[in-house]
Amino acid sequence: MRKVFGRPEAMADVPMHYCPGCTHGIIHRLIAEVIDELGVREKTVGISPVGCAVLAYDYFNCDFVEASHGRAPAVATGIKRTLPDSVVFCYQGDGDLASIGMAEIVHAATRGEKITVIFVNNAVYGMTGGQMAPTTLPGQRTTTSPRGRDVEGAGHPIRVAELLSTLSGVAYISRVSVTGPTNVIKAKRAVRRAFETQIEGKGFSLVEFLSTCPINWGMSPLEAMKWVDEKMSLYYPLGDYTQVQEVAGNA
Amino acid sequence: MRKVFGRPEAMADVPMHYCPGCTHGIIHRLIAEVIDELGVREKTVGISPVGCAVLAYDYFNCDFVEASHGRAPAVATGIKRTLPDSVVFCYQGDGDLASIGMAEIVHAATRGEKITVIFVNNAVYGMTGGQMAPTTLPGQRTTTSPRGRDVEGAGHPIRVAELLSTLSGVAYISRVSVTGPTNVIKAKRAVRRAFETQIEGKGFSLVEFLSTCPINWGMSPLEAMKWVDEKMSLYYPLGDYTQVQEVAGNA
Amino acid sequence: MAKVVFDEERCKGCELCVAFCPRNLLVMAERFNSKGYHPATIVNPEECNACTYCARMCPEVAIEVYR
Amino acid sequence: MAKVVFDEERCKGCELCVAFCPRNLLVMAERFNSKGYHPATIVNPEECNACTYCARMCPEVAIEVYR
Amino acid sequence: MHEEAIFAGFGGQGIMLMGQLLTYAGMMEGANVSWMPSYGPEMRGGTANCQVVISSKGVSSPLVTEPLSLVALNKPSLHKFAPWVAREGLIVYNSSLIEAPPERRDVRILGVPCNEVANELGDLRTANMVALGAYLAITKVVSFETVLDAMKMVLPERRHNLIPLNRQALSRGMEIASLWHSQDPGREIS
Amino acid sequence: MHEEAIFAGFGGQGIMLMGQLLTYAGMMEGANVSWMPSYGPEMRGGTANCQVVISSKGVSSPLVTEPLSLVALNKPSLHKFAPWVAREGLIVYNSSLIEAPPERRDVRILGVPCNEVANELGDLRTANMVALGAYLAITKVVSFETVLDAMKMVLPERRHNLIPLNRQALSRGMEIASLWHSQDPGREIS
Amino acid sequence: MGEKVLMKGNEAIAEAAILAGCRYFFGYPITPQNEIPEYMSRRMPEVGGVFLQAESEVAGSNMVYGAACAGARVMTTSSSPGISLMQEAISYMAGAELPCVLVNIVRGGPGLGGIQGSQADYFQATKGGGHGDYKLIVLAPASVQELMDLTITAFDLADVYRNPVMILGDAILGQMMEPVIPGKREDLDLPPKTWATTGAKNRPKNVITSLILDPAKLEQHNLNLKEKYEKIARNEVRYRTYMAEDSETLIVAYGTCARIAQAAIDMARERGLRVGLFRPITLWPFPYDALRQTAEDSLRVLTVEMSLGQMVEDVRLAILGTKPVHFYGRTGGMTPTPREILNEIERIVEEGI
Amino acid sequence: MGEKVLMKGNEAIAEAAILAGCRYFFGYPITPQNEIPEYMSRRMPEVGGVFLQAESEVAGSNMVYGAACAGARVMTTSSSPGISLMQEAISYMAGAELPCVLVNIVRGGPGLGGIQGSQADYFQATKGGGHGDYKLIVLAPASVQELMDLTITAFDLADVYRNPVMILGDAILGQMMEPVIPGKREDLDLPPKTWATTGAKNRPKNVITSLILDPAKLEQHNLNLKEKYEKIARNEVRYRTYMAEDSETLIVAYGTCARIAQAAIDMARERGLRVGLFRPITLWPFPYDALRQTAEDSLRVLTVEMSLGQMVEDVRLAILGTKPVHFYGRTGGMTPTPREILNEIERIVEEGI
Ligand SMILES: Cc1ncc(C[n+]2csc(CCOP(=O)(O)OP(=O)(O)O)c2C)c(N)n1
Ligand SMILES: Cc1ncc(C[n+]2csc(CCOP(=O)(O)OP(=O)(O)O)c2C)c(N)n1
Ligand code: SF4
Ligand code: SF4
Ligand code: SF4
Ligand code: SF4
Ligand code: SF4
Ligand code: SF4
Ligand SMILES: [Mg+2]
Ligand SMILES: [Mg+2]
Repeated sequence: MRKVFGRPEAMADVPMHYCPGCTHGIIHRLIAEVIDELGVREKTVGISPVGCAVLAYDYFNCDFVEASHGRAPAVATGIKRTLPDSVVFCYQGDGDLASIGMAEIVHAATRGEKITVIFVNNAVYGMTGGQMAPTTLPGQRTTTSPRGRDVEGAGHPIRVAELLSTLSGVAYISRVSVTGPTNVIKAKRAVRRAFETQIEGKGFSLVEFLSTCPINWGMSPLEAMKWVDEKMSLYYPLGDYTQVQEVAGNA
Repeated sequence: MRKVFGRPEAMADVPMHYCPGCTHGIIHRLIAEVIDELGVREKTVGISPVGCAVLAYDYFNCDFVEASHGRAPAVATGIKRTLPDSVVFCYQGDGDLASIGMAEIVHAATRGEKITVIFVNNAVYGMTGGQMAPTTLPGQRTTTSPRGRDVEGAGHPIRVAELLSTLSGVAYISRVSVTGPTNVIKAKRAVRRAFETQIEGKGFSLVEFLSTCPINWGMSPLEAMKWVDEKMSLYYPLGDYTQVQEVAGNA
Repeated sequence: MAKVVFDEERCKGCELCVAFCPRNLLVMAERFNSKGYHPATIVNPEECNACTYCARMCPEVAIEVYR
Repeated sequence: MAKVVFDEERCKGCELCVAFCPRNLLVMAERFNSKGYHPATIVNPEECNACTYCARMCPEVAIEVYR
Repeated sequence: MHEEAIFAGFGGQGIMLMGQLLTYAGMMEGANVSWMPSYGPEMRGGTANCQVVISSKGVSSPLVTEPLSLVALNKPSLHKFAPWVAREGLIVYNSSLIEAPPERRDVRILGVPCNEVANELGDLRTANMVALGAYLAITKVVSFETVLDAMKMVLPERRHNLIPLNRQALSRGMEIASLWHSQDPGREIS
Repeated sequence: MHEEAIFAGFGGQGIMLMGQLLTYAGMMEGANVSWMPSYGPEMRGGTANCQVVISSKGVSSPLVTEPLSLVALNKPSLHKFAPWVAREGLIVYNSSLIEAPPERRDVRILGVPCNEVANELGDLRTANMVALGAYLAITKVVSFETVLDAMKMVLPERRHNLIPLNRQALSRGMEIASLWHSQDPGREIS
Repeated sequence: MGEKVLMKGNEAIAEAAILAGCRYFFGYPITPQNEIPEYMSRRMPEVGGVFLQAESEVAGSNMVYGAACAGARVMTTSSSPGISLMQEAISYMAGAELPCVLVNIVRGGPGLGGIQGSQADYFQATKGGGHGDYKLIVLAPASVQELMDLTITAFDLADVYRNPVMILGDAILGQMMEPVIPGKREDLDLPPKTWATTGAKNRPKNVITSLILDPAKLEQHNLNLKEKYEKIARNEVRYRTYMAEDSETLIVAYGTCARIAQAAIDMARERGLRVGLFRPITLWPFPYDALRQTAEDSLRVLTVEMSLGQMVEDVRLAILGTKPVHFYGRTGGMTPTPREILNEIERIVEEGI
Repeated sequence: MGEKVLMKGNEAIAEAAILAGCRYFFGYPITPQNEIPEYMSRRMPEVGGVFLQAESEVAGSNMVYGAACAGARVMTTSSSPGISLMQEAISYMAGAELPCVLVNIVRGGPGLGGIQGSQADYFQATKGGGHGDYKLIVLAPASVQELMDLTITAFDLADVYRNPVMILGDAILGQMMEPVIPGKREDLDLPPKTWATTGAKNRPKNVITSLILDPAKLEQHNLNLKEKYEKIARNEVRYRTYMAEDSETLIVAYGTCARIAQAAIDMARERGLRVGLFRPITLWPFPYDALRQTAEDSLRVLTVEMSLGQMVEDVRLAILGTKPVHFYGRTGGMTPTPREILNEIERIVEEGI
């Protein structure tokens, strides 16, 4: 019998620390598969965020750097500028990328840094225990929005894919989810396109994953996936967001 | 004879330190006129940036705070949250707002902070001697892009009005210039609308000024204005940029 | 002929594989693994067509599929 | 009747008022002010119609207009 | 009266609550108390422990490095903390998840099948209360009633419906411990 | 040989260049040298000065706090630095922009109408060279030729077309100074 | 005097701030102090205050700057890496003389480090992690009750001296629970905030800045600050001693370490060793004189820290070579045990050093 | 040995970096060091290197982190407020043992302050402005030639010890011009960067992190760092003296202040006063022993700084009360003059203190 599905080579054979049903693990696997398929494991450098995925460096079989909170795009820039032939990817959560790291991601994108960013939007700060994230939905309860996010005081959730796609340096942006086998397969295609975009030297690429945080959402893993489909995907529509054309002003 | 034009009350009667022909002075005057017209001088708090306008606090007859480089929107947030009835405006340069302060402006905008930001885009770091700004045009020579800005390495200029207008908290954004009496009059209208937006509690407002830096551009003040009209306004179209409708993804 | 192999020690009992097997072949075992989780397991292995859905949905990469 | 008044000590000689006076009434004076700038001045004051263009373009707010 | 105890187990086993109940009860009974949590290096599903001091004297160090009692709900924490226990101290361990008892012969050891008992009660989450009950029956640091009172303080209002079940679990733990007669160090039941 | 000089004026008057030319020339003639700029509190159009040390000994402090010479191209800087000048030192000032000479009687003072002369030469920007010429004629710290050589080093290639004009301005300054015979402290011409 | 309640250290800080009249909280989550923003997010709306989760520590500290400008009693809290990000704002606030309270619940470093308690940010807090000549008032509580009481004090000190005040705790203090009696705000005659930028109504405009381009004026500003710091150093030094009177070996420790040292001292006394404790409560101003006097009759000093030796430099500066100053430390989130400290005491006593 | 050229201090740093093989520069403009990024923007493309203007100091220092991970010789430069913003990244780089060179051309603080030269960031540089137990190697040049030479040295020290190295200059040093002979990179046997994350080709993967959640391991990491720091302290202490042999009054000063002090010493010697200079070149490791020995026969020590007194604490720690340690300082961008220092010398000599 032939193995038709198993652990990709770029993924380390160690247990992961994620909570049961957390989709960080699925996303890891997709990246590792793409690295394998593109045959770039030996020239890939990953950058892990501060967030639940901080230990990602343990889970991939490639070189890895741990960045300070939010600064992965700057660290990636330093690496990629030094090693232009390498394949550099950042793995970032929504707190990491869209809150503290907003300046760094906008500037990496506008510079057209030839890096790939895997952006894991789970609408919450997972690692620190479920505080509000910049992507927390209106009305969503978290440990720092105990009455539900009130956009009047706490602001509106940020649509990262849309925001970044206004920038000229961006070559590829897509938003995907992993709420079922079909979406997982689509998501992988996006990751692959993002890596290819980098390798072809076209510019900045990013894949935004709608991901789950069952533990902090207080849901079962399956309920969490449903919530992504029924709630998150409405606010954060799936699809490709490659560069939006000039937004013209009326003079 | 009746005075039909003179110094507004909200503007201090002191000489300014700006270079000859620099349009920072015109922009100051417009703000002061609007403050006078709205009758809010006594409840206005201005925030000056680190940049050529750092001494703006000397030039207005209202309370003023000097913020650290790029953090004016955060400082403004602190003030406005403490004094919800005050009128708070930030005066920021392009280095201040679009480079080091990118995270703060994006988040103030997405929170819908009820503040007004006067964003002075002169395509260069004026105060520090003409280095490249995030808004420096492709090919433009500066002291840190001595061969002209090469978007391949130095990245693309950021269109701040367009970028921010994707965010839900934004109530009013406009881009204006002061390259002639008509534009000056239009610009003032935009400033007025921005302040009104704040006073009416509608959310975040910003006016992007295309401004000149004759000294660092190596041009006469008049040439500089022509350059704004002929070059900058092409890359940065004038007009209103209130919130762009949902950028839909194709799922 | 198809086979799914579970790494029971890696399983965290999240039940996602169970939920996404189009043929409803998977269940959670009564037993605990050493972490204290009930591992997922297959009930009618002969009916599996190696569609890999279970494996693709497993966050722990705890499932191998053979054909 | 209209009048423009220049605060010559404030003038930095940028020439913007000169450029934007629709009636071309302004010129730069030969003399220096104490900062070393040639201040702007009006040549045919009687022709001024108090359009305020000069004043609106003056970055130094050095021009007052009366009517 | 002076007790220094460590409660330890997996992240999700309700370790912190055990310690908090004891601490609160101690305070309600007029003792000086402190409670100190510590999470293992792993973020999720790792080990967690809390350290409790209850004393009629003042509490100087809140850190318990030579516990008089250890309640261990999983294997890694038993391994980690068993050697810390003071001579003649007490170890209560969860025999549902730990096959072999600790190897020390100079302390009192009691294995309690917490998970099984909790499962019997219909809610695995009460395993911690079973262990706490056993611990209380032996040490008598605070009374059963005070612990129940403490529960009302510690659990948020919306969780008060769980109190009867927890009470049952505590009692079951106490019963099991009372079956254990010997005070001999090294003696154990399972 | 030991010279400590301050050159001062408005931001745009080419103050730094004066000092740099002197410093470069000093180095070319084998002396130890240092050049230290200082910008006033104002960012634009404010005062600026540079401090030059040229010495056959080593240069310890690059700061000039008791200058042997002062070249002042505007009023604020004359006011600021005139009191610093060492007794019997030299003050060269720009009489085009400064009506009243400094009030010290224990130093040598020379007023040079730099702006007028520069205007005559057709380029106001050469006012600094007029002043430098006058300073050199009196102090003879370095030779005229070396300064011209230094100009080739200091000015960027694309500005070398300005050298003839600057040379003229330097000469005019020297001429003016040579009309000034007296070495008496306090004596001045304008 | 309220009833005793069992509280986490972090919650005690949060509640104390509210008791002290703090109605503005800006902060960014970080372990091990998340209970503070979480508590504030629940409580602030109840008391009519503002809780705002900032986008970062940089932004949060600048929101504090803004709120302080507007005259608010305002606080932010974080842990080591987050505090490092605030260094520019801290220098600005000290420079602009803005009252505010900063809390650092220190964790193991450097870098991302770990999340267990540490005291390795002493230098940063006391010597100046930011640029320029400035000082924070730094308070080091050693119990949950003190976390509560000193937090209240911190707000008053900030207002009295127009200076940022930092509470330097650690993960242990922040996470532990102890009974506390809710503190009360003292009725102080605080100076009115006439300098605040609240709108120039019926008064000349107020300007808050730390930019002073004229170096002579900037120096004068620094000298004024220095004078203020000297006044604080004269008036606000705080410390406690424990069995120090007859001690031959004087332990110097603060915060959690002082608690542990106290246990070690009890053990040592049982063994007949004359050991005492000097516990600085203000880390800045450091109680140099009090320590020197307390140590007068001791034979030796032993500094115990959860770091590789930072406060020990201040201890040396106090003792100035008049007797041996030893150091015992654990770092990276490890805590010394009472027994370890006892062993160290016994070792130096035996060796007579 | 090249020909003498007249160079600005800032340009000497930039050119020295290129001579040292630095091919990666990330930085953000700030006065008074803009000549460095400007020079780099011209020169780097000429030598096949990378100049990138970062969006901020936070980003710039993290780009340095990334480039250092990738094995680059890399540098960033800034001035006081910008350096404060780098404190988190600095702590991370020290924690992850990444070699890099950081330059602080100090200006007057605190806050936005001014743009004239200052030495008030000494504490930040030497004690740790960031969080945790870590040390930077801190070099203090006093001339443009030394700016050049020590910059080259800095890159080597960084690589040899896998540690960030900071050059602590000030606006005066950065802005002044002096003749320099272009330096040369020594032929050192530098350890190969086998740890760098350059792609896991033909070797196991490399991981660079400062996260160590197990406190015992984090402590061990800190102890390893400590061992390294002790080695550096043994091997790399640098200082110079001037007329110190017979001095009754020993001045301790670094950088610009040392230059000015030297002028004052010349004046004092002319007046028959026996005054000498001890000039630390490594501020960390501070030359405690050398200073103690040099001061052995002096009656008193006078520390001169452009601050309100920071290095003087290290001087006190070296002298430990064995003789008076005086302090004279100007701050906020003011510089002491030789005459002021002379007056101070005369005063303390006359008063016999
Ligand atoms: C400078 C700094 N600030 C804050 C933290 C604390 N912190 C760790 S992870 C995290 C947020 C994680 O959320 P996210 O990026 O959404 O990742 P997730 O855990 O949800 O995958 C925070 C705030 C830190 N380590 N460093
Ligand atoms: C943290 C910090 N970084 C850098 C600087 C130096 N700096 C002062 S102003 C400025 C940029 C000014 O440019 P811009 O914001 O475009 O304003 P402009 O002067 O052009 O009006 C910079 C980088 C600083 N003061 N603080
Ligand atoms: S906390 Fe949330 S994001 Fe983090 S591992 Fe658990 S489920 Fe996943
Ligand atoms: S440098 Fe440019 S922006 Fe600044 S004052 Fe001068 S002209 Fe205006
Ligand atoms: S491979 Fe497909 S059919 Fe087989 S068990 Fe998995 S999901 Fe079910
Ligand atoms: S998906 Fe994986 S972890 Fe989840 S139950 Fe199935 S095998 Fe176990
Ligand atoms: S008011 Fe109008 S017409 Fe009169 S001088 Fe000014 S621009 Fe010319
Ligand atoms: S516009 Fe104003 S500053 Fe410019 S020349 Fe006219 S009066 Fe003078
Ligand atoms: Mg998240
Ligand atoms: Mg600008």
